Amino acid sequence: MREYAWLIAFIPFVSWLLIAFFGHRFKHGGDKIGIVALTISLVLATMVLVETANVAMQGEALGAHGPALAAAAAQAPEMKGESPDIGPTFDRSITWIKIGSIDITTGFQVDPLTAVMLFMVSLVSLMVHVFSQGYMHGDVRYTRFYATLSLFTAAMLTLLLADNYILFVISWEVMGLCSYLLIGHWFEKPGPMMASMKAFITTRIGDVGMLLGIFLTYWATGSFAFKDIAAATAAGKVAGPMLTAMAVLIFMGAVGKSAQFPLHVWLPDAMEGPTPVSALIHAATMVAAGVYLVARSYPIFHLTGEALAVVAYIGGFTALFAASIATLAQDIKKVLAYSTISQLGYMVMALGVGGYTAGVFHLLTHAFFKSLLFLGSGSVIHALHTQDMHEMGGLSKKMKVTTWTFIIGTLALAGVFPFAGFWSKDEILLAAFNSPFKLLFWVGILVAFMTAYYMTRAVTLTFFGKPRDHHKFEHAHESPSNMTVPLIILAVFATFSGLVNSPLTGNWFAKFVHFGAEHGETSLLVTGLATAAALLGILVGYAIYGWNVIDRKKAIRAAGPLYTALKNKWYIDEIYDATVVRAYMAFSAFTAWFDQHVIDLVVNVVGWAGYQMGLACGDFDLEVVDGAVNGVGAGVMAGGSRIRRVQTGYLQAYALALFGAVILGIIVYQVIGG
Amino acid sequence: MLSSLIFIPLAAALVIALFVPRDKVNVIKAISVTATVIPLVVVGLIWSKWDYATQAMQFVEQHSWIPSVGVEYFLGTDGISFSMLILTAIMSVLACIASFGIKHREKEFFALYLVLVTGMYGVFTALDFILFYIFWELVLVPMYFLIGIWGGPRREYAALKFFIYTLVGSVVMLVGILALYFQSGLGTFNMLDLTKAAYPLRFAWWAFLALYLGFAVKVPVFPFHTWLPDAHVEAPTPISVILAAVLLKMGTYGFLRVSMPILPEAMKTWAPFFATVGLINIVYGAFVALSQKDLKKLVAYSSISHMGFVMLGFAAATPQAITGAVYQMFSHGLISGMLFLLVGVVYDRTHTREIARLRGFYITMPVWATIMAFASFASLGLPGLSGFVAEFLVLVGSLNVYRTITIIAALGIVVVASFYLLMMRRILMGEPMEEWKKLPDASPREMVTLIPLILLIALFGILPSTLINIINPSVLSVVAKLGGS
Amino acid sequence: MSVQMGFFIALAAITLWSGYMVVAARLITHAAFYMALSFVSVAGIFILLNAEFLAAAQVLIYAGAVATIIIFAIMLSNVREIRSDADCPPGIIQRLSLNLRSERLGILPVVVGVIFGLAMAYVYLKAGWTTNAQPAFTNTTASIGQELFTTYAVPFEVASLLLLVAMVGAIILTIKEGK
Amino acid sequence: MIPLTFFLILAALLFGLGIAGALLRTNAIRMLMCIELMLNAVNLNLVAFSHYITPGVFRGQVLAIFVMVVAAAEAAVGLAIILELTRKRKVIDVDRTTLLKW
Repeated sequence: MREYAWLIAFIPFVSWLLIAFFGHRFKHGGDKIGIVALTISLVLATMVLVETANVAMQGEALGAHGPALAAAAAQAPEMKGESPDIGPTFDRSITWIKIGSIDITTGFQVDPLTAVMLFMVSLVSLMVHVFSQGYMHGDVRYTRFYATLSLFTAAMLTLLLADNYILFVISWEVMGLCSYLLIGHWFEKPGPMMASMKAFITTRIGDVGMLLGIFLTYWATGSFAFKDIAAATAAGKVAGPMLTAMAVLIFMGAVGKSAQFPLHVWLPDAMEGPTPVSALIHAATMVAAGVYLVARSYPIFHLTGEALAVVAYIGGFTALFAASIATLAQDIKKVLAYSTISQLGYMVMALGVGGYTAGVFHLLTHAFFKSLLFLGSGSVIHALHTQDMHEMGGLSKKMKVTTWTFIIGTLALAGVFPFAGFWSKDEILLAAFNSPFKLLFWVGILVAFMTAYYMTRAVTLTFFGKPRDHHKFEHAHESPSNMTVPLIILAVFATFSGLVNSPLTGNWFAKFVHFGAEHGETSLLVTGLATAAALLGILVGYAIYGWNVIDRKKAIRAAGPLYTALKNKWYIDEIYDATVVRAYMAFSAFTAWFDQHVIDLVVNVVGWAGYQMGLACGDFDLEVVDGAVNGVGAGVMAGGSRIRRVQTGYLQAYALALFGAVILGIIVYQVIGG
Repeated sequence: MLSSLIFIPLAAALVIALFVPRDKVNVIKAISVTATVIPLVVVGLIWSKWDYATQAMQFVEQHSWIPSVGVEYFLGTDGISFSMLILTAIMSVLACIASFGIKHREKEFFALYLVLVTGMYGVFTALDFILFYIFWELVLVPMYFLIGIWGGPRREYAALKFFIYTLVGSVVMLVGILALYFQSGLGTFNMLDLTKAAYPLRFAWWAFLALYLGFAVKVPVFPFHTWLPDAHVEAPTPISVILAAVLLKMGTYGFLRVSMPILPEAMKTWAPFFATVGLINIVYGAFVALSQKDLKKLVAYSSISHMGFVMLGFAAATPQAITGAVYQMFSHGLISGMLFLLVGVVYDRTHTREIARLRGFYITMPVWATIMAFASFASLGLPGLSGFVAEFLVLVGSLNVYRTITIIAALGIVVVASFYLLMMRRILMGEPMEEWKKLPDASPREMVTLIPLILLIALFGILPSTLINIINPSVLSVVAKLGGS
Repeated sequence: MSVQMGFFIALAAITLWSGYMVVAARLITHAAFYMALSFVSVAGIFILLNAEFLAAAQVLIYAGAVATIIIFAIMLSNVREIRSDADCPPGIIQRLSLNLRSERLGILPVVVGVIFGLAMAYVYLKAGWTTNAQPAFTNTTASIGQELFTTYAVPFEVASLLLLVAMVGAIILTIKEGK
Repeated sequence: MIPLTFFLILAALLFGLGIAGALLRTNAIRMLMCIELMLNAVNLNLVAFSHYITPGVFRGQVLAIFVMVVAAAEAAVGLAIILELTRKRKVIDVDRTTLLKW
């Protein structure tokens, strides 16, 4: 089965072509094509996952590292030459470019990490496809929406299947393009217009770093293929600052795509896109690709402590930073957006502190519950036509399914036993606890508390209490079944997907997806602290927004500048606008001015001088004296059409220049030629 | 084979000029299209017989011409020039079709256009310096008239600037060529033989400078670039297309065919300079483009930026970098040609190129706008399209040689992205303006010129080896001369 | 001083003087006649150089045909020359300065002309010429004819074509409009 | 026996005169005359070379004949242009006819 894995990505690609070129001929704008294609992909992905799991578990049964590796390890027990085991890998590649003896290959591979991600992406994408039928119903660019969604899914799946950085980068950027197109879906409005551009450029900054990192890796290891790079780094071919530079540069790509500080600014704005897009791209899959990148590049990262520290601290800081903004955001999608940033920071932090499995596991569970939350918010927005939580309230009476699934998502995100988030968050905190980064462990606990708090706040404001906007409330209604069914399915996954890495299943997931052998001892202290933080968060949140135990106006006044700073998202956007963007545009304006008024002026003045020389003192009064006087003034003003004045049209001036040149030639020849 | 590439358009030009009455416009157009399609077919035939293994010149034609000074009629093509021939063949047909929009003095236009095509084929096939120089100048003259007669409001200024600039450049180049001729003492203008002579380094440095000035003006390399925006803005659409797609490549082709193989030692001393000006082109061009208010100027400056990658690739002189540079020449030909075609489409309808006056074209002209977005993304180096392969190879190849410069150049990509996105935001997005609401979308004739380019850009982005296998042997021989690995 | 030398000096003097008058003569008609005179004296020099045929051709073509055309042109154009119609000032210096100054280019033309002549003369003097011994008298005209119709047959034909084209061109240019 | 250089210097001076005249005078007909002078100087050179350097071979003289042909053609066309000019623009001064100017 695994040799056909490329079909998983290829089928959505075909569906993109079909929808893009023929979609408008179909009754429903071609949405069914996409759904059918993704269903096939999901089935294939499930088969691939099952097969990979079977192979992996057989290997596990034979020996801790699989038969081949076990044999290799036996030969050279202390050798650095073997990369840590990542489970059974199936790889097929062909030559893409051949330059002399340099062979650049491309192909696909399936290993446990890929297999689980394939399953997750095709599942979430299918849910979003189905959900969008209801949410996007009647949209002017319905077909375009589905076409781009298909292309995005194809790119994301290709990214997961890629066995080398080139294919990875290609699909990475195509995803960026789709994200750009989907954020700008309603391009008539200024918001999406600006947001789409901001998203593309911001991520591109990170991408350039990533590209450079990949190029450095290429020069250091001589290959773009993951397995060759892993072999080369493990053999100790690269070391020291070079390795760190490679890792940090590659990490820049993740910073951009996964919206880590300081390149996080695009993700909240990306909420200008349709909500299903936010669910799929800006919560579950594309933004997680940054985390996937780090996981994929772990053979580079795990050898360099400095780079891992950078990863860990950036992740930790982002988690805390974004969570703090989420506590006061007023727009329901913005709350979820900042929550996404925060959770991505969590995952990045996990990878940084050495919790490979933990990071990937959280990536997986987060995809389920965050897409659930976004789709839930989409359902609410669909009903109310507003995103402002202060205009909501009391919706639990009218939207039962949405409410309950949303609450499940919230509990999962907050990390309450036994929902999915509990298990994955626990793993991350455990990894941090066992690592040298003790500070980050406490940051994690704090973030867990804040997460529970702001989600409780969102749920309370949206679904409970009294309706604050009665007009909107009157028109609210439960969404149609093609929107609620995906919610229910995702809720099931948000509830139970955590169990794959629980004692119930014998930590099956950790045995399946791992990087080398890493098994931290479970710690009741960690679990207890995390759960306590989550419960406390929920309690505080409900106390403030549900029971109204404190006067919020007074609290705001007491918080003062802190409140203002948080409300304004720590002024990051404003700071960027005032410094980077402004300097950038000013520099551009300067270069344009320079080009027109300095370089072109030189050109024109040279032409003008040539004209003066050609004429010598021809018509002394009119041209030279006047010309010199004007030349100083007019030359500075604007060179403009000065050059044309070489062409006086006076026949004799030309002839004079001609003969003068001949004489000059004679003299030069006589002097030099002797 | 190769002679037919040169003489068919030339013969057609003569036929149009001498035998076809000026009011038979359709006949003129039919002849022109035929005379550009036949070379395309010939190029296809050559491709089918192409020997991928050899580094030597293929399809050589060598006849004595002026034996007393050693001038020959010597044509031949290798991977580098053949890729340019493919580009010329494609773009000359498309630009010819695009020229159907020309509405006055068609006879002169098409005759001159075919002479221009002759010159382009000649430059890319000539292996004798004098022949090369003749074709080089032959391109210049029709270009002057094509800009000067059919151009925009400031056409005369632009045409003159273009003419004087490139003329001065090529005269200096001629000095360099003659210097090589006399210094080598071989009594031949044969480019291949001249590579075998040894030149003292001091002489080589100066000869290189002379050639550099000639080629750099054509590329154009900072600070000799200011003719380009003017010429582009004023030229009629098909001529802008040819100018951007093929003419700029003549300069870089000159470096690759003349400067680098004949004066490899001098090239080594010049390489850091190349890298620096390449970097300036990339970053400076992009920043200037960001502030342009005229759509065509923006595209022109983006050309300057992209040609910087070619220079950077030459400087690094690794197989990847030079392959990437040649690939960039090819890919930029397709992409910038396409962008100018697109700008021409909207200019024909609105008679303005001012970015501020255009808005909401996703809604008014959806097909055009989508293709415009495609071309912009291709130009900003979206992976999966041909521009990416080129930039990718150049950057990979250069990183280990000029580390700082390459890193800054890579940041230039962000600037390129930003000005294209800004342009798309302003022109394509937003509510459409009232005055343009009734505009018709791209016509079938325009689609005929655009669709092949879309397909080619995608093809060469996904399967670069189709072209790289052709380029590769010749690039390796250049690299070997430069002493690289 | 041989007789030949004497002839040469005389002819050279006439040539240069009439050449100067072509430039400086007040009336353009006079200039034309001076030009004819200059042509004739050059023909004389040709004879000194054993080129009788050329001398004859010179007289026929230049002094005859070209000079006549020019005089015709002067009469037909009938436009007054601006400069030379000015009153002739007294004093040779003033006259020279009037004659040798251009309105637009000042004295540069004269300077260029003089420098050019001197430079070329200098070049000629410096160059060492290897002259060959004169052969016995040959029939120049016959030999030229021989050359023209054998070795130079193609250029000769081309030249005749050129003349034809020039003739047609001249006719077309001067055809009156409206016919 | 007159030395070759005498002829050459005579030709050079005549040519110089021609240049000076062509540059000095704005009357088109007079310019034409001066150009004829220059051509004469060239012919003089050619014949002198022919006589002194390659005696018995008449290449120089043949070339001179061609020069004459060109001169005649030039005179014919040039004067035709001048006539047309005076007819159309009532001007014979080259200064007044700056068509070549932008």
